Amino acid sequence: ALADARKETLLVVIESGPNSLDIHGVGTNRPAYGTSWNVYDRLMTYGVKKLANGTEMYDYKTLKPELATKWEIAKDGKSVTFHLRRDAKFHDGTPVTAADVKWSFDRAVTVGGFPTFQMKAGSLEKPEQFVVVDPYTLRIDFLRADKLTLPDLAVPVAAIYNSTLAKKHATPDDPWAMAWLKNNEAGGGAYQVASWRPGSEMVYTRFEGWKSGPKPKLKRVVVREVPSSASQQALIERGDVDVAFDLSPKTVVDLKGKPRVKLIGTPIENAMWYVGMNVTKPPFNNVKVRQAVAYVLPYQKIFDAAVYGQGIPLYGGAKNTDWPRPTPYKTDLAKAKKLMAEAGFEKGFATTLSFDQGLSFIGEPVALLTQEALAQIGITTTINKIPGANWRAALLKKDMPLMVNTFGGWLNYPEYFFYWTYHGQNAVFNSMSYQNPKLDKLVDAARFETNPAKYKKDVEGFIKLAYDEVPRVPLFQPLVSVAMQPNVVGYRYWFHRQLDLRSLAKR
Amino acid sequence: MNTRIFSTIGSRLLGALPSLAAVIVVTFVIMRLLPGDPAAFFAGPAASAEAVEQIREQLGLNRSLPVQFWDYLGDLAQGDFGQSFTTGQPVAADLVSRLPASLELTIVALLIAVVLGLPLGVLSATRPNSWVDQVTRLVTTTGTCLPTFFTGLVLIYVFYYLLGWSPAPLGRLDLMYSPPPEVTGFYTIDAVLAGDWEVFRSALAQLILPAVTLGFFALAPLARMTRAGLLGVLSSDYVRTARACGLSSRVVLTRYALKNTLVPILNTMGMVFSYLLGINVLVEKVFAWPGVGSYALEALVASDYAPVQGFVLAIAVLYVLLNLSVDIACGLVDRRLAR
Amino acid sequence: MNDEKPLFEVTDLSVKFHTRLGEVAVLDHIHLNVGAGETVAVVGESGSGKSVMAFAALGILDPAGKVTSGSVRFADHDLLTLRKAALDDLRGRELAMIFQAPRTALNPILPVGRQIEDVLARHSDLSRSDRRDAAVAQLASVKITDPAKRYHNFPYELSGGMCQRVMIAIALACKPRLLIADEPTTGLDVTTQVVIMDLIAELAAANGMATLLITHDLGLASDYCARIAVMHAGQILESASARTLFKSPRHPYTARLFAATPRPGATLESLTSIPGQLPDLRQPQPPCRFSTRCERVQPGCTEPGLVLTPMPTDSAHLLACRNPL
Amino acid sequence: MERRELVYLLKQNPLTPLAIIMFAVLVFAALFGSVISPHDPFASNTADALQAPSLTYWFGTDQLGRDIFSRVLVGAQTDLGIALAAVLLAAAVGTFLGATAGFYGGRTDATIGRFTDIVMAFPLFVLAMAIVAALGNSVINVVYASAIINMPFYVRVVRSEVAVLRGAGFVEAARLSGNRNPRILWLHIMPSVMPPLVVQMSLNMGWSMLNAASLSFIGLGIRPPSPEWGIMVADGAQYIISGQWWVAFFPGLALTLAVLCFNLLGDGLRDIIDPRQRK
Amino acid sequence: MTPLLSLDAVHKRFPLGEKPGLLARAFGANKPQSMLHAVENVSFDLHPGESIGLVGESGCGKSTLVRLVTRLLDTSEGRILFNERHIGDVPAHDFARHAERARIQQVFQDPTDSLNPRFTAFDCIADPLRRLGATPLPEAKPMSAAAVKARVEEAADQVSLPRALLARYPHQLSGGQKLRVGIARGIALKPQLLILDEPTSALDVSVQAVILHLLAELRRELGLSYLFVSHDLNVVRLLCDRVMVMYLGKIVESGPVEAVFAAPKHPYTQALMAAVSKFDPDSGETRIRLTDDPQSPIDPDPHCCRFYSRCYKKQRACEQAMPERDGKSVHQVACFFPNRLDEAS
Ligand SMILES: Nc1ncnc2c1ncn2[C@@H]1O[C@H](COP(=O)(O)OP(=O)(O)OP(=O)(O)O)[C@@H](O)[C@H]1O
Ligand SMILES: Nc1ncnc2c1ncn2[C@@H]1O[C@H](COP(=O)(O)OP(=O)(O)OP(=O)(O)O)[C@@H](O)[C@H]1O
Ligand SMILES: [Mg+2]
Ligand SMILES: [Mg+2]
Repeated sequence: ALADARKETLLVVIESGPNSLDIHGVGTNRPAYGTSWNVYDRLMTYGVKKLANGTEMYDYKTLKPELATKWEIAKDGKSVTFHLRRDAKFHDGTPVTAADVKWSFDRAVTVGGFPTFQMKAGSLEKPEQFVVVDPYTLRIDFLRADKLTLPDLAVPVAAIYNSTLAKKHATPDDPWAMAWLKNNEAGGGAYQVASWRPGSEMVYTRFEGWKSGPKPKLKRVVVREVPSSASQQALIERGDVDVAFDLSPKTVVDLKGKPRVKLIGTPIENAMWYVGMNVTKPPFNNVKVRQAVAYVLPYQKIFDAAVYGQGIPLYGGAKNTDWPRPTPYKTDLAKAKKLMAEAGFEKGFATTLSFDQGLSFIGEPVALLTQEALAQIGITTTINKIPGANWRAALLKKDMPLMVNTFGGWLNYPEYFFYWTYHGQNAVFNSMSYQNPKLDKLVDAARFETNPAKYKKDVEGFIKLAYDEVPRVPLFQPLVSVAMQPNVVGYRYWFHRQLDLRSLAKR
Repeated sequence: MNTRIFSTIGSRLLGALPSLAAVIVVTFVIMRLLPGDPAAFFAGPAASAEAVEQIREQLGLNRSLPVQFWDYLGDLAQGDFGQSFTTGQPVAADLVSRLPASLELTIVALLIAVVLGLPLGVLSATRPNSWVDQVTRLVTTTGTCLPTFFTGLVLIYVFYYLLGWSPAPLGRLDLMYSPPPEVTGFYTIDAVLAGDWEVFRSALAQLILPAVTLGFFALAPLARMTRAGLLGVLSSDYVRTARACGLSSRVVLTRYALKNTLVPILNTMGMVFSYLLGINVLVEKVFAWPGVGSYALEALVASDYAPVQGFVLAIAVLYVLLNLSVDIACGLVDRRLAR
Repeated sequence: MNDEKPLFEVTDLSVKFHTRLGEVAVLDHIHLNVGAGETVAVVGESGSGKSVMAFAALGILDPAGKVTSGSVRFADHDLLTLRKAALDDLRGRELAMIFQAPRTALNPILPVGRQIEDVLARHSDLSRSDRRDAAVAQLASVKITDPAKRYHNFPYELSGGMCQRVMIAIALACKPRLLIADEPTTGLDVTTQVVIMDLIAELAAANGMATLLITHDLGLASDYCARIAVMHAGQILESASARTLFKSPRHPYTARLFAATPRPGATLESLTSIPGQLPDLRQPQPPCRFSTRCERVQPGCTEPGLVLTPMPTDSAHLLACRNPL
Repeated sequence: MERRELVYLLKQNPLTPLAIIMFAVLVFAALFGSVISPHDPFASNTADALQAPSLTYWFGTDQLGRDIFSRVLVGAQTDLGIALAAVLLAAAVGTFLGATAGFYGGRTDATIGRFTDIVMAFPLFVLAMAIVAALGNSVINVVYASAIINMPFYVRVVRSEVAVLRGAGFVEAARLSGNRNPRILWLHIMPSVMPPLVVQMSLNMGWSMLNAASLSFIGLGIRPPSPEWGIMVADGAQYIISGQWWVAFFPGLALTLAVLCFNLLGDGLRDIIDPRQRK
Repeated sequence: MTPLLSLDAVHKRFPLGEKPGLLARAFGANKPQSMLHAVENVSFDLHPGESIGLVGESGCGKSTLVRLVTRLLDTSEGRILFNERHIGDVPAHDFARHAERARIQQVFQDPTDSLNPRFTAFDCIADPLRRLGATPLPEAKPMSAAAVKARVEEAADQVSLPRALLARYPHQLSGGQKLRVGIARGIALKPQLLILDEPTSALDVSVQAVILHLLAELRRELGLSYLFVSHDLNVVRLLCDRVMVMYLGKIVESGPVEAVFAAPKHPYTQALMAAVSKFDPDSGETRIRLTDDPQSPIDPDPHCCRFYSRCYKKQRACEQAMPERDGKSVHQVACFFPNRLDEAS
């Protein structure tokens, strides 16, 4: 019995698990996106494409039906109408209706925080935008033409909740049942939460009544939290677990060539590790100093030692026009020294180099090598390792002069990335506090540009600006890596970087 | 007699209240000193400054410290320890589910230490300065000198990775089993109560390496205290009296010597136990043990006030109870101490 | 008494201690005997080795101590070569001992009655309840009031005098033939001292028990003992009946000791002291260890071969001196 | 103490001379580690990353190709320095409090006793974690944290010693000689408390080192790139399973031996000071 | 002649156990605190050059009385006059700097315990000189180092302590030598009153004899007054002019040594005398033995004779009133039936 159960059960280890079952909740963490993804359905989902190496990955260019069987954009281009699947049911058996969809979207745009922000990225801002036409038809009115509107309805935040069930647990103080949904699911997705012990384990079982896609192969999935990467490695190597997800680069290197382990690494779209310089903190307001830093960084050493070559270099000149794209910079001490001299800092200066302790596996070697390299041009640095929550606060405060950090945008568009990281609106992720009206104009233009040629010109324009002024020096594009037993198939990379259990199977 | 014991216990508990109150205050203050900003954490990665402010208000973090403290006390009085940001659960629930894990680990570790440490101590004390004594001393002392995180890693490497004798360091149970119905929260005991031997075996197998890691650390104080105490007692006048009366070696060793050494041993056990509860953090981290230590560590790193406050308070209460039981046990052994 | 073999006989006993500073010859060829029913005192200054002698005889020497010569005979047994089990059979039953500090000599965490019972359990086949009755009776026999209640008391609940009575009760629980009392009254008040000594004497007489009283109090020895042996730095220097010793001590040390002891009727002027101090036993010692302090020392005193020998005039008067008074 | 007595004691307990030798090595490494280290402990050399122990790299190299032997050697200074500073601080404050409590008794004693009770009511390691987290990762804060959690032990040791000595005859004698309380406490009593205090300090050195290293292990220690044994073990932890055991092993071993050295030294000192403890 | 030291109805009571805490008091535990009556209603005069012996059993309050006189303890009641100055009301912790501090010195019971193990013999003797060496206090300058050294050596000579031993630490000295250091310290300041609390009880008879001679000689030469505490009646008789017998905090009999020894009047004194060895194996058995345990000194019945439980002559009257010493005669006794020796059992 144990062996049979083993066949239909998938054992997954991850570093840490969800802190909520409700992606709309306050303070919900990343792993919770994965839970939401598998437990809730959305109206649409993205297509899938095969990569050159044979692995599958979502295709951000195509949208496929999930709860909605079809949708049409109004002639005037001012709204979209969704037709819901008639046989879809929530886990408790309640049919899925347009009212549920509206309730869910209303909730997302009202509760504030991350869901509201994410909806806003697709110009979905007000409950009035969501109109129930009939029980199985829903119209969404556009506030403005935004090519992100439809894609934004396929991200985890746009999950559809069982409003009947949720409302039962709503209170006047808590009209959106935030408290209840945090620990209870009200979804209709392919998997149900069988048990959840926060901080240690989540067990999913297949929802047999799922209609929004092909029936998943796995009956039961156990996701265990194992913080130690060494243990993760040992477990997968010894065959004790089926999947180890989101591995550290070192683990990947060590697992490479092990016969019993299958490894898949997918570059994380729209993401990069970088060294950022706060342009409001002299002397980093001096572009020559920034360029000097860009020229002195030991890119290859960093790439080898910090991620063991697990990634895509973002330095030494571009070979194509993809985004993210390598910078023209490469290690050149003489040039760096010259730039420092030109900037009037031959003697160098002292500053602090910060990074997030939570990411120290990669951040620390990068910081150490950066520190060592900067010392060559007279910049002496004190390394400041900032624990998780403080990191958030420090980013918000924007007072770190020099940092090693990573950022990735969900929606795979360069202007989306630049909007958050370089734009003068000075979002948190513009950790360099960089402001350049010229760049802002280009980014804003690209966002709503429909003409491909013009769009391309805008994109090239802001990339060039950003790379010339180098407030942030891109280092490399990281991978999300998964290791599995050879008999596990159906792994798919998703932009949210969580496991899609629905496609996984054991042979 | 009985009423006296109750009144003693009562007055001890009353006497611990000021300490507990101070613990509450100090923890509260230290937590507010943390540089992190829970509102920023709560608000999510992309929040604007206003959004963070809004959250701050929601959480009541914009109020003055005394007011926050008063609110906290009010919540505490109702048994509400607050919410953890990291797990998203009420702290009380988290503690209830995780405390047994830590306790089970610590108790088993202590058992291992006692089962090994006491005989070693007796062995040393009955052959002072012999090579047996020296070797025992060196081994046990080395035990306390090994950083637990280091021992744990080495044990995993050897017994799991190289030899494959022990199960994966994955917490309290093999992934294939689900926990037994909860009675005590101790998986081994609950499994026995449920008659589920497979789960019992798995739970026990999972316990061994972390418990040995901790237990090895606790070995030295126990062995040492046994040795020192026993040496003292063995050279005492009353043991000499017992010998002069022709009492057999066994009776002398147990009834006269060991029993008199019990008080310092019990005290050491209490101390070791409380110390182990504290350094559980490290072992739990290495062995992915879902206990309160790793819970508190994560919360601390995340500036998550409530879990840390709750944890410290829970441990402080535990210490009070522990010390009380040690004192009662000592009082039972040596009536002079009960007065 | 001279014809038959004495009950307890220490012959040529030497004990060395291994210490941080090297070997210490604590006992040097000790001879001593106690006849059945007899009461003998060993007197000597602190550190002269009185307790060590008793411990060596009973096999309860500290592990650092070693018997290097001699034998200890009790009735028909050689105590030093006896197997442990056999020795344990004797100790507490035939041979008993009372220690100096009564409070520390009792197990602090066991009710005193139980401590008596433990001895009874070891040496008799009384049933549990009989043992208990016997223990209570034993407490009564040492004149402890309300023995049934005292049975449950812990040593810390008793006064020093009472603890000493309990010690006596334990020692005499099996009606031994020989009692070694090692300074049984030091640390007690003078008024209590005499009461305890009376009690021991009374019980000894009633049981026909031989008693070896170890003390540094000459007065006590003279009040309670028929015979006294004088010990100095691990050697017995003189041994005689109390009367003889008081009237005509022959060893210079004995005489000096008497002269140094404040006695009723003595004046300050008549009080004289003994020159020098106890020798440092870590250093090699001359055959007569008193010779370094003795004003009657003569060249012959440093020659080896000094033994305790009977005086020609009185065979019960033994002396180890080459130049007696 | 006479010389032959000392020799005898050292012979009796062969672990003490061993500890003394280890102590000498440790102090030497702490003082001259940076001078004698064969490689620059800070210099990265990614070409030689994660090399196994060899003749060039005696203890191998780490992720950045830094020589672990040199780092272990130089780490001695950090670890020893932190522990020493923490112990001295804890001993100074703890002694003051303990001596005051033990000597004056009464309300002073009760107040100080309550204070130590409060510290002891915390899970000590977690308290240290919280202190470092609150004050920030830095050497001095690790020292403070270590000192605070060590302090109660000194308070207790000193308090009990002083409380016993307070009743000693020589204290009354000192009073009759016209000494007033502070003088009696600090000049008459304290010298006798020094030996147990030194023993306690030696034992605590080991404990403090473990503490500092443990804090580093969970990421609340001192900042990189300072070589510190705990951090090195923590960094090396991820390499153990992949077979690069040396990254964690050698610093861990150094830490263990250093702690062992102080423990044995403390034991040895206790033997020498208090012969009754061992027969 | 005015007395050097005069005690007038001195009491010392020690509170027992912890004071009831705030909580306990709040909850109404207002049981009065138990008091241990260590010294009760003690009055006596000590004249210059006189030597008084104080005997009594362990725990009867001898040391407490001594500590009251040396002003290490505060009295609960009563007056202590020294040189006609009332020194009893100076708080003990301030007495260290009192003008009379140097005049009252003590030799302690345990020579080992009373010497600081970390001080050399020289430092032990020099300590009082350095603190109190210059008179009058507080204006005067402390004694110079040379003067201290001279005085220490002089004191060492006076107690026949070889000067070579001055550099040694206590553990390097024998018991007798340690006691000499203690005596030298006691006389270093040239006090008027030297209190000796069982000075020889830790010593062997051979050493004791020397010390007794030394003490007698010092008294003669320096004109000291002694308050000599001992439990050995034979020693008291040798060294003292008068003797006081203490029982459970009360002086039950006092008088000239010869008078008390020849005809003890209090039953306790009689028992004490009877316990003294006659050093004569042939002496007859005329012994009074105390039965039963002493009463508790804690909250004693103020109307019952303290010796009641052990007394062989006890009567109803003894239970109803506390006998006090009559103030007139030189030989005083606190007993209602001092002359009924015939009733001995
Ligand atoms: N365990 C031991 N180790 C070393 N020396 C010892 C030991 N026990 C006793 N001695 C030494 O043996 C000598 C005699 O000691 P013992 O106790 O027999 O003296 P005593 O005559 O009984 O003295 P007291 O009257 O003080 O009891 C002393 O010098 C003592 O130091
Ligand atoms: N500081 C104190 N607090 C409470 N009780 C005390 C204190 N000092 C002494 N006592 C008590 O006072 C009584 C008298 O003690 P004291 O030391 O004066 O007796 P003593 O006659 O000197 O006895 P010994 O002969 O044993 O030295 C004893 O019962 C003792 O327990
Ligand atoms: Mg003895
Ligand atoms: Mg006294």
